[in-house]
Amino acid sequence: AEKKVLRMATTTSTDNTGLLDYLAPIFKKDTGIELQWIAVGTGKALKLGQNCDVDILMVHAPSAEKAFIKAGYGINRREIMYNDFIIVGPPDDPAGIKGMSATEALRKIANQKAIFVSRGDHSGTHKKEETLWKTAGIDPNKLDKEPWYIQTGQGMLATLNVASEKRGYTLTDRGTFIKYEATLKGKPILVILVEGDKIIRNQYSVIEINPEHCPNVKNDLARTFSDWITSPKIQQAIANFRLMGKQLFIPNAKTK
Amino acid sequence: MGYITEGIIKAFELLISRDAETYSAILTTLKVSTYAMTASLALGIPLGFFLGFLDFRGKKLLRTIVNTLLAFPTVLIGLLVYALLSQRGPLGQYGLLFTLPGVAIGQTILALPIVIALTATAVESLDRQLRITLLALGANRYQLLCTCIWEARYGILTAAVTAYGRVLTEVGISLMVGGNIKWHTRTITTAIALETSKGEFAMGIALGLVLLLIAFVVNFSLMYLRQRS
Amino acid sequence: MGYITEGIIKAFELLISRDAETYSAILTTLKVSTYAMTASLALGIPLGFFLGFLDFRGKKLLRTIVNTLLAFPTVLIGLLVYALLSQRGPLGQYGLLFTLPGVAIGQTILALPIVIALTATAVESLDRQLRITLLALGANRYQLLCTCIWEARYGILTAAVTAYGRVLTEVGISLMVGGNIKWHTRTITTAIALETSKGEFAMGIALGLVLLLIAFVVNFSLMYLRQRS
Amino acid sequence: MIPLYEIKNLIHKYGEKVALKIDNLTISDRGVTALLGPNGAGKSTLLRLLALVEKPTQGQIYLRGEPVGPFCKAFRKVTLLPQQPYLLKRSVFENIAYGLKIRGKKKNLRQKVCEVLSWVGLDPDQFLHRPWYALSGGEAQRVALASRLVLQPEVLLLDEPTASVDAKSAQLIKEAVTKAVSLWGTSLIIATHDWAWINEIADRTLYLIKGHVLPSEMSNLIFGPWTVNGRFWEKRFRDGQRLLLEPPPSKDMDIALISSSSVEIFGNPKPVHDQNLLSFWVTRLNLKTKSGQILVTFSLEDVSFTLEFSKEKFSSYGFVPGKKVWLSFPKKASAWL
Amino acid sequence: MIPLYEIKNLIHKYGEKVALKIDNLTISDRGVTALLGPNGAGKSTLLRLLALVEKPTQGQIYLRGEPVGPFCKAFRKVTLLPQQPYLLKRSVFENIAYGLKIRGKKKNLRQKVCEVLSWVGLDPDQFLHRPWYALSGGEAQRVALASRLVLQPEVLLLDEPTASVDAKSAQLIKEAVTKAVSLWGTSLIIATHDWAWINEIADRTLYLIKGHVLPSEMSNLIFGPWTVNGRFWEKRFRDGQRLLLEPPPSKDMDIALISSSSVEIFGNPKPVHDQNLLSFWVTRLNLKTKSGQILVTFSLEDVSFTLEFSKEKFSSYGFVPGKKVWLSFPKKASAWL
Ligand SMILES: Nc1ncnc2c1ncn2[C@@H]1O[C@H](COP(=O)(O)OP(=O)(O)OP(=O)(O)O)[C@@H](O)[C@H]1O
Ligand SMILES: Nc1ncnc2c1ncn2[C@@H]1O[C@H](COP(=O)(O)OP(=O)(O)OP(=O)(O)O)[C@@H](O)[C@H]1O
Ligand SMILES: [Mg+2]
Ligand SMILES: [Mg+2]
Repeated sequence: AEKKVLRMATTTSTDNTGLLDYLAPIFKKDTGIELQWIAVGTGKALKLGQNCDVDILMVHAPSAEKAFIKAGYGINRREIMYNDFIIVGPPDDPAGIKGMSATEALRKIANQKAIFVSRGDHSGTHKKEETLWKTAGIDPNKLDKEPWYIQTGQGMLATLNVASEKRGYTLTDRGTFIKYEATLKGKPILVILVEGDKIIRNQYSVIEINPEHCPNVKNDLARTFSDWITSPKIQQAIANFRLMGKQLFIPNAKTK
Repeated sequence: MGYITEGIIKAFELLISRDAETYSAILTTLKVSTYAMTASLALGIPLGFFLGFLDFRGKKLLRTIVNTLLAFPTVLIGLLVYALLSQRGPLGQYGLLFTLPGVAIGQTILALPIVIALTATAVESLDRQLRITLLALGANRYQLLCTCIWEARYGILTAAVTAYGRVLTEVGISLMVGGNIKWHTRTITTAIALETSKGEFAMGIALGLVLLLIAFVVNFSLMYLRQRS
Repeated sequence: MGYITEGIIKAFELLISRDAETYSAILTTLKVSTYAMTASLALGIPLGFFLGFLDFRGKKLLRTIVNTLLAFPTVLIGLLVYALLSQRGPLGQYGLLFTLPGVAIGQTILALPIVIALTATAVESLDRQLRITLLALGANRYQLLCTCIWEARYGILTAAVTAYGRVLTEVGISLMVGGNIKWHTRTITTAIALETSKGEFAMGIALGLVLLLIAFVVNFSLMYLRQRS
Repeated sequence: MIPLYEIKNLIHKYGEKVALKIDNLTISDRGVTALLGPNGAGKSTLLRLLALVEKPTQGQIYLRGEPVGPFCKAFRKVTLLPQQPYLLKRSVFENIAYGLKIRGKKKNLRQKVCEVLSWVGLDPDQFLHRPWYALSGGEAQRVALASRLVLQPEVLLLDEPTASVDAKSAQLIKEAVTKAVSLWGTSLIIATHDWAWINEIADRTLYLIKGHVLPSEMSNLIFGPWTVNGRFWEKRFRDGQRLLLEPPPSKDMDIALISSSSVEIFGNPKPVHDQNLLSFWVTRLNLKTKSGQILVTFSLEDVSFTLEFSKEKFSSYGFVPGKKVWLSFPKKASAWL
Repeated sequence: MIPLYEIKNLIHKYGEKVALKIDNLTISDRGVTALLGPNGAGKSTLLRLLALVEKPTQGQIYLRGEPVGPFCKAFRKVTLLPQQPYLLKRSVFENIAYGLKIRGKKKNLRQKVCEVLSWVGLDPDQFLHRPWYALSGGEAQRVALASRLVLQPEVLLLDEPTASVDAKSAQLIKEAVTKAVSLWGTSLIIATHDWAWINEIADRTLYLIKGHVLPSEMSNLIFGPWTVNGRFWEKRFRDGQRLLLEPPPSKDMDIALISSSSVEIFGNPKPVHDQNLLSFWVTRLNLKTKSGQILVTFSLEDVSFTLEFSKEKFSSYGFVPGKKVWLSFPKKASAWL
């Protein structure tokens, strides 16, 4: 029998944290389908979907996702889990934002012209950051040439590295930060300063590629995956996933 | 600095413990670079020969273009090949996207200008007497080609080695066209890129050293062959 | 496929509208590649000359090592240079991380093996009579070096052009050491990488074409110079 | 009989410079044709064209009646030994075997190669496996010749084959080449400056100068510089003697040709009306082995006349090197170049 | 007087092969020294060592009493024209000016270059700006010579300078070289196969063979193959004549040297006790311009003896090319190689 292969485009965070390495064997055992994933930026993941080169997407940029579905490229978006964003910075906290809400903290940083490192890559994290600036009453487009506002155009980890070298603040997802802490063997140059604010929740969803738009996609396999990952058993498995002993993702799929 | 020594140790560990992921990436790297080198040498050496050997109008411009293509960014090649091989691209039906042959196509495009430009230079630096001698000895066009290439073999070997280094180390095409799919299209360089983006610098260095080791083995064998001939 | 034509159009738009971001990236690219090429030619041509000209024990092994370094992955170079220049690295105090000179150091390491290997091959393919002739005419060691390099100029030009292509298109070092910081260390290639990861393929292609255009202008000027000499 | 080569309206240019211009020339089959002429006369150029390794800028060459050119059917019948023999970067054996290999004649390769090596006087045991660079100038030249001989060519074109070869090897080359002529009926065309050798082996001589072929009768050349003296051009010698000639038809000609048949020889100065009369020294006597004729060279500073004598006539003159004689010839050159 | 060169215990090897072995040799200052010898004798090797472009494997060379080697102080006084003249990939002007430029002598560059160009018989107007590849074989050789002459060297080493040069140009080169000797007191050492030319200009002759220097007295060589005949080695000629010699002291020697002084000449066969007696032909007569002596070459197939005669002695013999004479010489060679 022909090997059943499901191709997924996903954001780097799900890959980098090891979640997919953890889930893929279970999926194979449960359904006999092999999961192959391409870990790229959210923008590129959506583009791969639009070009019919993958069967399913797992991304975390709700507004872009909605636009994607509206354009007819995807169907059946289902939220599966979230983790949260945090604002990190140098331990001596020069701008004094520790314990503030996210928007307050950003406003303070801008006022103090303390160094803030942005991913600037239109990723889910970057889009979230832009929303936060807007909520804080600051037009993110105007920050572009501010000397204290550094755009790396790279992944989260590279951005964390820049932030630590430049002694700046940055917005990061918790998963990557746990990895970052781990690689520095517990002597992080950056520490968590803002966390737990509801506004900085990072919602992940799966979207099947629209078979009407892409006749060659394996929608049956995609649907199987989508059903599988929202099933209570797998939702529990996600909750059990640990990185460096810490839970990373909180499952929140709505059962049908 | 710590992770450099750590990386060196890890490189040995990976090789000695026959780490499955590493060996899969090594195999993938060897496969895809072999395809790409075979194709680019088969096409590039004759083309380079003609460019270096023949005199024709527009030759200088052609050389300039080939030299320009030495600066063909891998990301651009990756994008173009992706555009061709994508489901919605003209070659989409062959399903080459996210496969090794697909990557090899891109790497061939990358290596080709190097092979052509360096072969042309090697052939140009041949003695002008060679042509006369070969014709005088009765070589036909094909034999002329083969013998000139053989006489320029050291230069062409350098061309091949340079192109090989380029193919072995490129990331842009492998990522874009291959998709860096674990166990399938993950090469050593894309693995390094991944490990680095994960912050696993020691692992990145370890894999980098493995890649250099492969290059050394290949070059050492070539040197040995060259010495024997 | 659509975004290829879109990319071509966009490339013109960027250039004609004098798009500030693009022009900043072009300038950065030119600056950093100029530093890197100057350094690697200044070091690499004499070293390549010695490798190709002199006979000494271990020469073959040394050449093999240089050839191996042609396959030095940019990500690895990036990591090593990062480790050196990082705040916690041995050269941290000079603050070269995320600066253009820092990137140029990495690119010099990348270009050096290419310049050395290709210069050595060019010098090796010089006539054995040349040495005798120059000594007979009374050249001292330094004049011997200069004249041999001049006689091998076409080969060395190819070396430079190949190295330039490599430096111009590399991403790994610029990302890792330069940090791809907008308005500061963002080069065209890192910009392409960014645009691609954003899914802005047309923009990636446009920038790639801009890079090729730069390479073409540089190569065309070189061809013109070569023709005049 | 069909001539070996026929050349019609041939012009060969390097860039704008005309290196060769031959309106009509036939070279007959069999035997040895010698090609003489000063540096830059176009000898090598002509040989390259005859060897079909280059295409003339204009005009056509016929080989045994067939129009020919590079890569044509007849192309492998002809082989050339260029002036600077170039060896392939291989061993001596591979160099000599190359021509046979590309013809697919791989039988008895080793034996054939050894045979021609010994023809040119190189010991196969010592030389067979030498790399190309481990040869002296003359050895390299002989290896290059061997790699031509092994092909048993119908036409063998040699460009200065004895230039850097010692007397002993020149002798061997001569023998090898003579063997080729007699064994395989090879036709030979040789460009050389080695008069003595030419005299021994050539059946006919072509004289090239400034890209033109001279009439085949033996001619003597007088080079400038010239000064104008009334209606004559004058060449003055250091010993005070003067030579007068009517000026050439065109300004850019400056080499006078004096045909041998117009030269008369006297033991004593005997004024001849309207002729040049100059004292020369006998400097060289050469035996033409093929015909038994004797060539005598008379020199006056940079002017040399070479005349041919039968044995009888020669003894009647009693020429001895160092003897002073008087030569007379007309004040009108037989031609100018 | 201090000799120009002194060579002590010199050995030069290529790999394992000894190409040159000279225990002791002095070359005196001023004038022209000729270097003769068959192909592969080591002439070019010796010239390269004397030119200080290579270091001998062993031993020491002294130039005017000073030990010398590559890049030593005296190194620019000496210049060599190699056997295959190599031109830099530049114009003719740049080629000739190169040596002056690297010496920092940039005054009157153009004038100096034009002067030596005309010395070697090349018209500056035509040749000054030619690129290196647009030259015929002989023209390239003459440009290479000019680039040596322009340096006004103290010692000029020439390796086959007239090999591919026509008679007229050989004459010019001879004149140029003579000019150098007389104008600047340049010492000349020339390797060549051109006997006639050597006879005209050489003050002394060194004969090299198989890497050894022969005693300076003129010697004649007899090459093998030899067959054994009783206690003698025999060389048999096609006309039935036989030459017998006592075998050499060592097996690997196969070239016999017969010193000229041991040869006697007879008009008729006159049996001489315990000597070889063979009939030869007179094949060549040459005037030695410097001394007025006459060189006569006697040949029997591949054996040639060259003997020197004064004018008087010569006329008493009445040698004519083609004349048959009988030569006798001992059955013991003066040396073997
Ligand atoms: N590639 C070239 N470009 C321009 N001119 C050339 C080229 N090759 C030869 N010539 C010129 O053409 C003429 C004929 O050259 P050719 O080599 O045929 O002379 P040659 O008779 O063989 O002389 P030599 O006895 O010196 O070898 C010469 O004046 C030479 O300068
Ligand atoms: N690079 C080399 N490697 C090995 N052997 C060499 C090398 N160069 C020359 N030889 C050998 O050394 C010997 C002397 O060579 P050399 O060139 O000095 O001879 P030569 O007297 O100049 O001869 P010719 O008249 O042919 O030029 C020859 O037997 C030659 O084969
Ligand atoms: Mg010639
Ligand atoms: Mg020699």
